[in-house]
Amino acid sequence: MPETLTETRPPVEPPLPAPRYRRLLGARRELWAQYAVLAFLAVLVLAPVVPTLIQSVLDRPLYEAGGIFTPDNYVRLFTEAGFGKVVLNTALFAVGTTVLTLLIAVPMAVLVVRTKLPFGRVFAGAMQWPFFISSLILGFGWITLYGPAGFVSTAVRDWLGFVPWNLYSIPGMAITEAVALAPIAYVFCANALRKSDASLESAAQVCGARPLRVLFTVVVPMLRPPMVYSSILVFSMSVETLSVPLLYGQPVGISVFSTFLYTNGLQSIDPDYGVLGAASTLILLVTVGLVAVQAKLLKNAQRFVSVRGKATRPRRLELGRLKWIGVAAISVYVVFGALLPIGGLVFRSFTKVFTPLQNPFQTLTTANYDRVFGFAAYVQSIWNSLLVAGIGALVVSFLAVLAVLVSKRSTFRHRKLVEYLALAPQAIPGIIIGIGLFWAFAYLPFGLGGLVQGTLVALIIGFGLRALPSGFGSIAPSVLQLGQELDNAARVSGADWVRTFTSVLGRLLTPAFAGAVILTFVTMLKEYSPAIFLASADSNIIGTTMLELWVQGNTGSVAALATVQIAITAAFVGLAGLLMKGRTDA
Amino acid sequence: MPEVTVGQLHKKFGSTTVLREIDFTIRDGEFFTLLGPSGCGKSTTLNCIAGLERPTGGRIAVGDTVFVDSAAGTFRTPEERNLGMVFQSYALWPHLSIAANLAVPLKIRKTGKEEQARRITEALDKVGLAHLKDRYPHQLSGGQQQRVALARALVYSPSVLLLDEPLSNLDAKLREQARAWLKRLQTDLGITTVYVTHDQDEALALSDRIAVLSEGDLLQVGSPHEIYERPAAAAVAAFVGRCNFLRGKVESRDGGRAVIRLEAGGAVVRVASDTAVTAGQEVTVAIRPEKFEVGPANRPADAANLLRTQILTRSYVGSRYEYDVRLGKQVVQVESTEPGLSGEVGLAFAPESALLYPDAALPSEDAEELLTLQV
Amino acid sequence: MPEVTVGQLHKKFGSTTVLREIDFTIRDGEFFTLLGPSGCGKSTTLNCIAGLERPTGGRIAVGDTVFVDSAAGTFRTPEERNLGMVFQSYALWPHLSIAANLAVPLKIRKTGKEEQARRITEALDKVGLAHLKDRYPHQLSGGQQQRVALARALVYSPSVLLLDEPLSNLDAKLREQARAWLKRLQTDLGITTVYVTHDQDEALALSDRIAVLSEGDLLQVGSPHEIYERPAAAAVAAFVGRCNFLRGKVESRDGGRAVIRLEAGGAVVRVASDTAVTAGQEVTVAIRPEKFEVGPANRPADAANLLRTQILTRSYVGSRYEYDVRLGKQVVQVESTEPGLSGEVGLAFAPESALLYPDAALPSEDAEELLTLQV
Amino acid sequence: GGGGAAVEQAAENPIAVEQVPDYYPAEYAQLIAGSKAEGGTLTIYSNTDQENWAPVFRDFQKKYPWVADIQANNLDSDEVFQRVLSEQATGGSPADILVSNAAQAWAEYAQQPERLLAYQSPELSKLTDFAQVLPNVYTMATDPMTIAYNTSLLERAPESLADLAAMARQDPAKFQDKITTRDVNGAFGFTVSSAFTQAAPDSWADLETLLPMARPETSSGTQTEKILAGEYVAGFFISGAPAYPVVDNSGGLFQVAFPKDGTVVLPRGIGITPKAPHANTAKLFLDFVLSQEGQRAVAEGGLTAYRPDVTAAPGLRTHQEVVDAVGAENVIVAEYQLTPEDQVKAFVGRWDGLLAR
Ligand SMILES: Nc1ncnc2c1ncn2[C@@H]1O[C@H](COP(=O)(O)OP(=O)(O)OP(=O)(O)O)[C@@H](O)[C@H]1O
Ligand SMILES: Nc1ncnc2c1ncn2[C@@H]1O[C@H](COP(=O)(O)OP(=O)(O)OP(=O)(O)O)[C@@H](O)[C@H]1O
Ligand SMILES: [Mg+2]
Ligand SMILES: [Mg+2]
Repeated sequence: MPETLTETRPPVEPPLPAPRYRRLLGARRELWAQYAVLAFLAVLVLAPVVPTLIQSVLDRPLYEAGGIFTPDNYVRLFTEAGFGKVVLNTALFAVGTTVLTLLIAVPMAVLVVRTKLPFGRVFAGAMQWPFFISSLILGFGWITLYGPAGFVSTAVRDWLGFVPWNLYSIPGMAITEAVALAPIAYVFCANALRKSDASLESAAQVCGARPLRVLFTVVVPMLRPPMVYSSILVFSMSVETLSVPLLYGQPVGISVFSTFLYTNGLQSIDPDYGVLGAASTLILLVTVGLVAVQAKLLKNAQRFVSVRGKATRPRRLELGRLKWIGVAAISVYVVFGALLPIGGLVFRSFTKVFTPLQNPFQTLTTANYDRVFGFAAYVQSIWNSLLVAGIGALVVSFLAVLAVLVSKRSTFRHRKLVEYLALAPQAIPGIIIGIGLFWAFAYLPFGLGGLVQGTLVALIIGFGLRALPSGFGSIAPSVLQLGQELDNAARVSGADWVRTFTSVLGRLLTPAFAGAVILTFVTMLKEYSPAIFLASADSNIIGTTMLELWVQGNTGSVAALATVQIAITAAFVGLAGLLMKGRTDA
Repeated sequence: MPEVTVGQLHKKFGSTTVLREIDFTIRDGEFFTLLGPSGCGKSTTLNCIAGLERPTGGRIAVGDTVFVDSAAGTFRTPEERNLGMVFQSYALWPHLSIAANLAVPLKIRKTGKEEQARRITEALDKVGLAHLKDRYPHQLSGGQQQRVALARALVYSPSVLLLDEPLSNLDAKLREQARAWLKRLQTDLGITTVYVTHDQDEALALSDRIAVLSEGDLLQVGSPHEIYERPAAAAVAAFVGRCNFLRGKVESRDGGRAVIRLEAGGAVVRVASDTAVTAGQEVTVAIRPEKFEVGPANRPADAANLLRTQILTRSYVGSRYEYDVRLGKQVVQVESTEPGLSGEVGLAFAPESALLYPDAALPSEDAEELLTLQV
Repeated sequence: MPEVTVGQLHKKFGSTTVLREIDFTIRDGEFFTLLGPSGCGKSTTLNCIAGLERPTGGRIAVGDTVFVDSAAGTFRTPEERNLGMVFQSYALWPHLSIAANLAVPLKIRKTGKEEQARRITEALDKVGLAHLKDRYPHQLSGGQQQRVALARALVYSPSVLLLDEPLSNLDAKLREQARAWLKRLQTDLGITTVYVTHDQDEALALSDRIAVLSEGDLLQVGSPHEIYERPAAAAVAAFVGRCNFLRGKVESRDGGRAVIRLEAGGAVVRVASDTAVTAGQEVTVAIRPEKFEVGPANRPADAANLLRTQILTRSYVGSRYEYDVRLGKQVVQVESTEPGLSGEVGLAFAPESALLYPDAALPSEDAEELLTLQV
Repeated sequence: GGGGAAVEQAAENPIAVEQVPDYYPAEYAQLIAGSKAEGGTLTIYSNTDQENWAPVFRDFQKKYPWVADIQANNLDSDEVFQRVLSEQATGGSPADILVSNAAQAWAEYAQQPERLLAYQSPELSKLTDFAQVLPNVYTMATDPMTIAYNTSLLERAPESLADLAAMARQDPAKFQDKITTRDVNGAFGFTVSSAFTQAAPDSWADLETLLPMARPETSSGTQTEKILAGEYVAGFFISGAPAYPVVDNSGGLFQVAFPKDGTVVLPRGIGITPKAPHANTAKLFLDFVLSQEGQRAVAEGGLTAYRPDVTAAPGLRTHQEVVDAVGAENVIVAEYQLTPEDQVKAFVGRWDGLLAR
């Protein structure tokens, strides 16, 4: 039975001893690390939520002593004049936005990823531009073009005698918001499409299906998971977005949840914090509910994944003449949706006044920039934005990596909880994060709050919290692409959990990390809603300064700042793109 | 080198039980294989030994160091077990050169520089790849990667070597050669080895002993020869080597033989059996294709057991022929060196060369469907 | 049913040539296999026939309808070719039930409702899965999915059936049974079939004829028996069935035989060869493991060619044993039914049972490394 | 918006360094000494824009050079108070001075005791009657509510609300949805609008014409921009401060007029917090802002100075201009008093009822 028929055994090496790892209070260090992550996330996420919940059942502002618990706020909220209308508007707006977003994103994703398209690469990039601009800026841009007295509108009026659209309406708001959010849905669908097994389409073709048929019988149905996921995301984003409803809706009396919060919270004659809390809680509930819905819709997701055999090279479908329709559609989206408005904005920033009634070239000026760069406070706000976005992006991405590793790559008992916590902020509107954190800081022990309150740290925390989910979302897939066996191998060869990811696999995580940094940087650079409560004179950021300037009527400077912000974003993304390319080639 | 003892190993994922009371002992220096169809729990068992999975119950020890003992609540993490492991996908770290890959476990063990260098070259020599030490994994062929993975598992001369389907990513041809090579290497090193595969040829060819698993149960542990010639259960016979299963009813016994009327074709056969079967009992007769002796259909039936069949298809398998023949509605597989058979043939077999299983055991649903004729 | 003619087929991807002047004709109703190592161009060939790839040059016709003719510039898109194809990943549409999957091609062909129903049940019956028509792909086992894929390819009774490694996702055991089943099905239907695999056993067992590809070249087309017994090139011998390659130098010729001194071990052997080899020429002698006759080392050498070797390892492969023996620095594989061999043995072989190749052809780098001993 | 400075540069503002006017009390020296002791920092919570502050700070620091660091938090009009209250509630607030033009919020804030530092400014005698809008709350500047209009769409300047209404009646199509006013749900809008209707009750008639054609906006910025763009033909109750620079920039395209039937003037209140960390400096600042030098700086910053002895000049706006334009009797100074809940509801109800939405 022993098969050693030739006795040529080399001297057996002495086995090296297994490495020893110190334990803290009997627990391995990875456990400490994992609990630390959990605790940190828990605190971070609960900080804004808890005060909001408390406020919602308190009969007076949190800061006034002797508050009594009462349901009155909810009663008042629901009996509030026109609250029903607000809910209805919000629903219409959110649903409209979601539908439009999908209508834009899905076909484009299919066209760009799955079919032979002229300038395919260009479009792939262009599709994502709107994402880099805050919908505040996009809103401005759109008004200057498509508003009742916008350039395009007046042009059209001169031509047709009337303007066939009305921007200041729920559809108008929805379209603008949809254009701003489409990139998100697009990215989800595009990734799914890139992953999908090409032989599914080949099979359809061999069965006799023409390209269009292939698209509709095979490609599109497979997109359900990304569609569901992104629509949930878009829906909750449009429920909480402030800028577009404020710019479009307010004048014509269309108020939605966010404007309701804004006017009742910040602007009203005497702000009713109770109602504010109640409304916030309501939004929280809605968004949380949505997440549940999503889970339900994606229950048997296997129905949308195919058995993968040997990796099949994706083959792009040849649409023939139809492709030009696609090209046209995408061009319209990119040009009219993003390019023109941004162009208009940039142009605006170089003129004193910008109106169809007067040739803007008469009033060319750099005064707007002089003002922006002339006042320390404004320059400061640009630096602040850079600081917040820069530091924030690094910190958040790092945190996200940790969260992903714990939730996806450990045997930690509470790993699912970690994931939920990391994704939870998605369901917390920015304003609420602002208000909530404001109180949270106020209640920090030993006046620690005083140190944080109104400083950049506060903003980094607030914005970071907002950006955490997208960071997590961008890292998780690339970590999951690293075979589990890679870390198993490290474990078996003697690295403990911590060491596995610090020394052995660290380098493999860097691309994912870098990707997350870019994404979070961009999101944090354009973020502003939490700052409305968290910022102070010396911690103003581009977003708040823009609002401020806008309120004062320095629209030119607003445009100038917007231009600066876009420039920064473009530069950063471009640079990062180059670096990343360098990486992946290596 | 120590021996590996696995006792009452039990593993649940959530509510589904994946391993049920697995017991076996791997002798020092033995090449021990876990064999079973996909999903039967092989990798889980191996991962429990490696410490990558935490068993729900049971005990695992190497020599006298206890790795897991659910009773005593002891559990050693993988990094504390000092084992070598090779994964199906090799799991080489793509960002590290071959040498660097091998260096990692040594660095972790704080080995001196030259000691490191020595061990690395030695390990790479063993697998005949010393000349590629500065390449990166993606610059190697599958076969070479697989050997590097092995070298990385050996470089710190662990006490036990664990292999999870290390060959299954190689293409058919290379797999055979790699198999023979691996066998020689292990024989030379004499390191205790636990090997996981679902390929029975591999298992037979490589192993000193084989443990056959099925749906979380340990069916049989034995030498390849035992497993093949005296499978303890129909499932084993079905999985190891090809085997025909003929259902039937016991009519009577004479001496050490049972007289059985077969369902398919209705012939009466005699099968040697030590297991006590009683008249009227449902049984399964298992016969391997090469145990049949093919001859003319019209032959004095008294000689031995004889089945009348028609030839369906013939396939050439290199130096031998495989025939699918029809027995009633069932397909029976027969091996023969005769190329030209066709039409009616008689299959003879000796009572001793057939196996008898009391339960009406049958192959998988899939196999069942594949072996019954529609027309 | 028509025959498939492939002429001067040529395919480049960018600058790399993947297929070089491939020529073959598949007879009506034939089971034709494209065999070759991974990356040799099998799938590409198949895709060219299916229309999924556009050949850079050459001509493909089924019967008298021309699919591609680079000269005439004709090209039919896949959907215009009315072929049936099964992919390695089965490519079942996961969001559609089995019945719905089969319905798609019929709907495209505007078949009536009851006609559809009839064909679907029929096709599913053929593969024995009629009872699962309402399930979704993910609710089926791999084997079942594979058969559904086949049913979908057959449901619109295409003129030719194309299969790209349809079995390679099944686990070893099931693959064997599915193989036999597939063979029977094809014989029943008698549909012209083109089959792609890198598994030589599969190719041998299934095919009426095999085309062996290597790196884009067509090496040999022939029946399994021809391919196995008279491989046209060393590469073929190496790839189909196991084979030992012994390098040597021609010393002289006597009659139809060449006298060759082997590099490994230095023995002189006689090999029958019709190919003209001249003294002093480098050659390779190829001998299959089962062609050796194992006996005591000290035996009258005059009898036949005799190689003196030591046994390295033995493996049991079910009813037979495989020995690795050492000849000089080289490992030679031998098959024998004798269990107990060890130490010095002599391998005898008849001049006719060895093959002679003028070029010093050798197996892949990998195989080379695996077959030379370090010590 | 203090773009004004950007256009016509006002003359240098002469500052008497560390010199206070002779009518200041003798003990004022101690105040100055005390301020020096406080280490030259000052924190202001205001809803006033950096550009408006810039000249004020410049000159204040020129006058009292040791005040090196002035932090002016720019907050939303009521946020000023919410912020300071919540900070006081949760351990001290850094704020020394509060500046806001939110009359209601001021009133509500000041109605509780202990919320302002009691201080009598020596400048009070030199100022107009509305210099002190509440006990210890002084007027830093005034802001006239104008009718702003787009000259390319409106051939002649509307004299008054009545005039505008008349135009609207003549050509409703032209004015429908093309008039803007301030949203009265917001503090600012409410204050000015209600002040106007209280002072000129019979103007409701005109409002009944105008409001159905009007769209409420939440910020002056939006209003001026949209009037400029031609989205609105005209707007009333447009805050002067932001409007002036647009007038200067627009090259005549955008103009403002003070309604003759009543120009609401909204005082910008300034007060010192009770536990001000730098109480002395705060007092110096308060007095400076009210002083002639200070008012001059205020005007230079783009706000409207109301101190009689500050005279208008290019780039310097004064309250006197308004008075001259519409006559003292038609100047309505919004009062800092808390309107009861029900009155607010009633007014907002009536107003919004008239709006087209
Ligand atoms: N993490 C897990 N959670 C739930 N079920 C699991 C998990 N890992 C494995 N299983 C289940 O346990 C069973 C055994 O898995 P295991 O990987 O050990 O099978 P295997 O014998 O290795 O199969 P293969 O040959 O395909 O690797 C399978 O049914 C599998 O679905
Ligand atoms: N779209 C493509 N672009 C570039 N190279 C390709 C493409 N498709 C195939 N190749 C190359 O052509 C060669 C043959 O590919 P093919 O898929 O035909 O091999 P194969 O014989 O099917 O291998 P396998 O058995 O792994 O499927 C491979 O080297 C492959 O890298
Ligand atoms: Mg496994
Ligand atoms: Mg292939």
